[in-house]
Amino acid sequence: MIVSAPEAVSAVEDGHTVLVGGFGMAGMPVELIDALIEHGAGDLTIVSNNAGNGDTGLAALLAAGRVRKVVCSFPRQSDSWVFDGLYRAGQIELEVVPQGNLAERLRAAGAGIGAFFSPTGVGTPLAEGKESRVIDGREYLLEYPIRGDVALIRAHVADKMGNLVYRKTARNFGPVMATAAAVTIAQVSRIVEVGELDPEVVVTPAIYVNRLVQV
Amino acid sequence: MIVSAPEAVSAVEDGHTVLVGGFGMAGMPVELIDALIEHGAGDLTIVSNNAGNGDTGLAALLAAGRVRKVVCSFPRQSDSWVFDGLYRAGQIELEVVPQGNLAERLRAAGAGIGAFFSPTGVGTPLAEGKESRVIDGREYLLEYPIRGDVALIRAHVADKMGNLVYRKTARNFGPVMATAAAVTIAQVSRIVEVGELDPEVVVTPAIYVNRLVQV
Amino acid sequence: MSLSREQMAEIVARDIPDGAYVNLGIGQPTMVADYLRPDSGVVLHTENGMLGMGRPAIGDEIDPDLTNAGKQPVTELPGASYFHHADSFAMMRGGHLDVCIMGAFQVSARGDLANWSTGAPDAIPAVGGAMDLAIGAKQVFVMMSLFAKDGKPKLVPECTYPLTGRACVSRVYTDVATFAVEPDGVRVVETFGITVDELITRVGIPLVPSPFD
Amino acid sequence: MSLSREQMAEIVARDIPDGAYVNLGIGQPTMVADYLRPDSGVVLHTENGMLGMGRPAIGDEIDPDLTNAGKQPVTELPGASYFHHADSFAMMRGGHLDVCIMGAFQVSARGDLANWSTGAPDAIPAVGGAMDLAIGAKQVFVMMSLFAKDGKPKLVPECTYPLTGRACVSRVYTDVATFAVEPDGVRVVETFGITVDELITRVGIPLVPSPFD
Repeated sequence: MIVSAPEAVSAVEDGHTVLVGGFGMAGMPVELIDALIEHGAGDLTIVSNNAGNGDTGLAALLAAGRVRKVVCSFPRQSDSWVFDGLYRAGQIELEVVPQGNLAERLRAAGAGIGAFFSPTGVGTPLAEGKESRVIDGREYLLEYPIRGDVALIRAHVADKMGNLVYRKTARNFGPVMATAAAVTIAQVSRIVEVGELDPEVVVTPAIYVNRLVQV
Repeated sequence: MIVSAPEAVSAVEDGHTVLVGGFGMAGMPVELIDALIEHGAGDLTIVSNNAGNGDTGLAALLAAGRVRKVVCSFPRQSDSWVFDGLYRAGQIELEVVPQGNLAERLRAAGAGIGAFFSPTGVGTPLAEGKESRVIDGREYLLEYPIRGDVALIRAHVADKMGNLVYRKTARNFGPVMATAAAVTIAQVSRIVEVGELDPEVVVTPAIYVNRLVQV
Repeated sequence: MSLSREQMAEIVARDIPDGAYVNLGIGQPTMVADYLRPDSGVVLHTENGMLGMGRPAIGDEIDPDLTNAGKQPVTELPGASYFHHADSFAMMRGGHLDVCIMGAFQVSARGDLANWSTGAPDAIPAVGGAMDLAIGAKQVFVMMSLFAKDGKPKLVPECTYPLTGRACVSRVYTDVATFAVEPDGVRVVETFGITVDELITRVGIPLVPSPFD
Repeated sequence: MSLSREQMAEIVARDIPDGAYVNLGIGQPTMVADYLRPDSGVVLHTENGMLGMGRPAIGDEIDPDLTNAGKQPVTELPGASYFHHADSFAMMRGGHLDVCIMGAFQVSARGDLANWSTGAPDAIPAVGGAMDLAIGAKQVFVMMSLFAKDGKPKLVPECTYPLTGRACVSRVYTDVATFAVEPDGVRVVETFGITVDELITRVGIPLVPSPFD
């Protein structure tokens, strides 16, 4: 369960879909991404809210040419020059997903839901090609789960079984991504003994966590 | 926000759908149900995991002839004689919903999901009349949200804004039902000042709670 | 006199009911927070998983784990709660927020909103939470200047920019007038340094004058 | 000699991998917990919102807020966690539990499960979490006597009782034999006081003898 970052990310293989937690830098598993760059797996699909900032973390993974496709809600930020350059050069695919659909599609993957009707995006260009249906007088679009081969997330404290608690708005995508991947790797600031976390406050139960890295 | 039980349940009107928390007696809002019996509203649809035990609580509401229909996963228990009698006499309608679909349909109502494809119940008598679809090689049934006019739930501690924490397995349906009703009424053992609950451990944010009753 | 951005924020704040749960999006609408009365009981939601967001964090208060939707450091108020992204957007999509306030490129006569893309061929599409917010809140308030830099009105018969949401806007707060989008048309609620006649002339859609004018 | 209920529980416990996440349903399968090694690392899930469920509560330990799926008071182990019903069933339906153990009226040759209703015309239908468990866990183990009181086998070509789930059972533990439901048929894993030939004669479905027999 408790391993080094390089050992943890060795689960990632060429062609994998990797879910990466974080909203901007809050909750971003920076050390795991660095280890993934070292690891060298390529042809990846990255599912994350953003598409990298500055020259480190996700942006460095993109710059290293390891990413075939990005699935995110908001790739365009003031410091997203790495993604911008690759996208304009036609060197990376992009699937833009409204943030709420992104979160709900990840949850659906973890919850065994085959598909769901969402009201988000109806009447917009992002509705193109999607099945729509009117239910109870309101129009919805059919949305499918997004599953990951591996999830890289950041939490605050773990116990040695893998139960996780998060910190403030760094919680964001971590708990849903943890449920949506075949292998979930969490980097945490602290690992405590089993029994030290109050069972009432555990946010991600250990069943969803495969590897822990303390950074 | 903080009211007496009779004042709280005055939100229930004849013909309403009332969501009632609890799994057996754990999390059952007994005092609110007693107040609802006193209140006198009838022709109700009750959505709850069970259909009453013994002669008190939900069973008493049923015995008083206030309930037209029960939506639940498990009406038949060793001490469910009140429901059994009404059902066999043709005096109450029953919709049996697998427990996971019940929870997920309530969540869908709270989350603005129009409908979802669930793998539960495929090939069983409960699939009759439901739309089915094969997605990625697996068969699913289309399930619709269950909305309540009023939810009656039991939590452990509330702050004066309505933020809630629960206790052990008494949490069960409370958090999902709180999101699924137009008016949510929570009975709690203790009400504390705003700021006394740690924001990291709030399970039901105050936005979902309309009335608090301390019992 | 037309309104400054601060004055617009003040007017929007005045129209938020006490005790409302409100999402301020990113950019200009976040200024509304500065004009909410401390005793109003208004609770701010941020899409990245929080109710009870406080003012921007300064100095030692800055915590990289506590930001708003614009990724700026903020503070936490008593009675706050944190939740994950699926729960945060379920709260939106499920219609639990009373008011959401957003900027816009265009709003149509029936309340269609366009605020995520100018449709420029070389633009990188990026929608964030805008489409979820547009269809999720009980009321969507838009804050924008009424006229673009080229003088064209941004309140239009039909949006020419790609939509964010259909028939979702209930109020439009601009520098020269406030509008209510109602079933029978767009009503002028209040004007600032412009006459209703001039508004009608410059905005290319039929306007219903306020009954109080 | 055929097995007692206790012996059946012991045999099932032996087949649960160390560290597995397991749901024991209600009734007879809950006896399996008594035979798990304390150091096995097996974590028990209960559908009413808990991982890390401990043994039944006695005396002062009894807490009405802490029960199992059969509504009996239980205890909490270190490393436990609580969650609401939608999360609990998402955990099941999403395929995160390694093993679920249930009783049955009938299991068919291709692993169909019937355990919620005898289909009697006057029966009150009640399904609880059985249909969700049947399709949710990675492996579904059934515990039952192989023959009904009238002598009829409960392992059948096609279930005559209403189904709980289709092709979901992977192992069937009975008092006289253990079976594995596999793509090429039902394999006899182990027998207790009965010969494979007698099993083949009394059970009306083709049986694949174990390669180790």
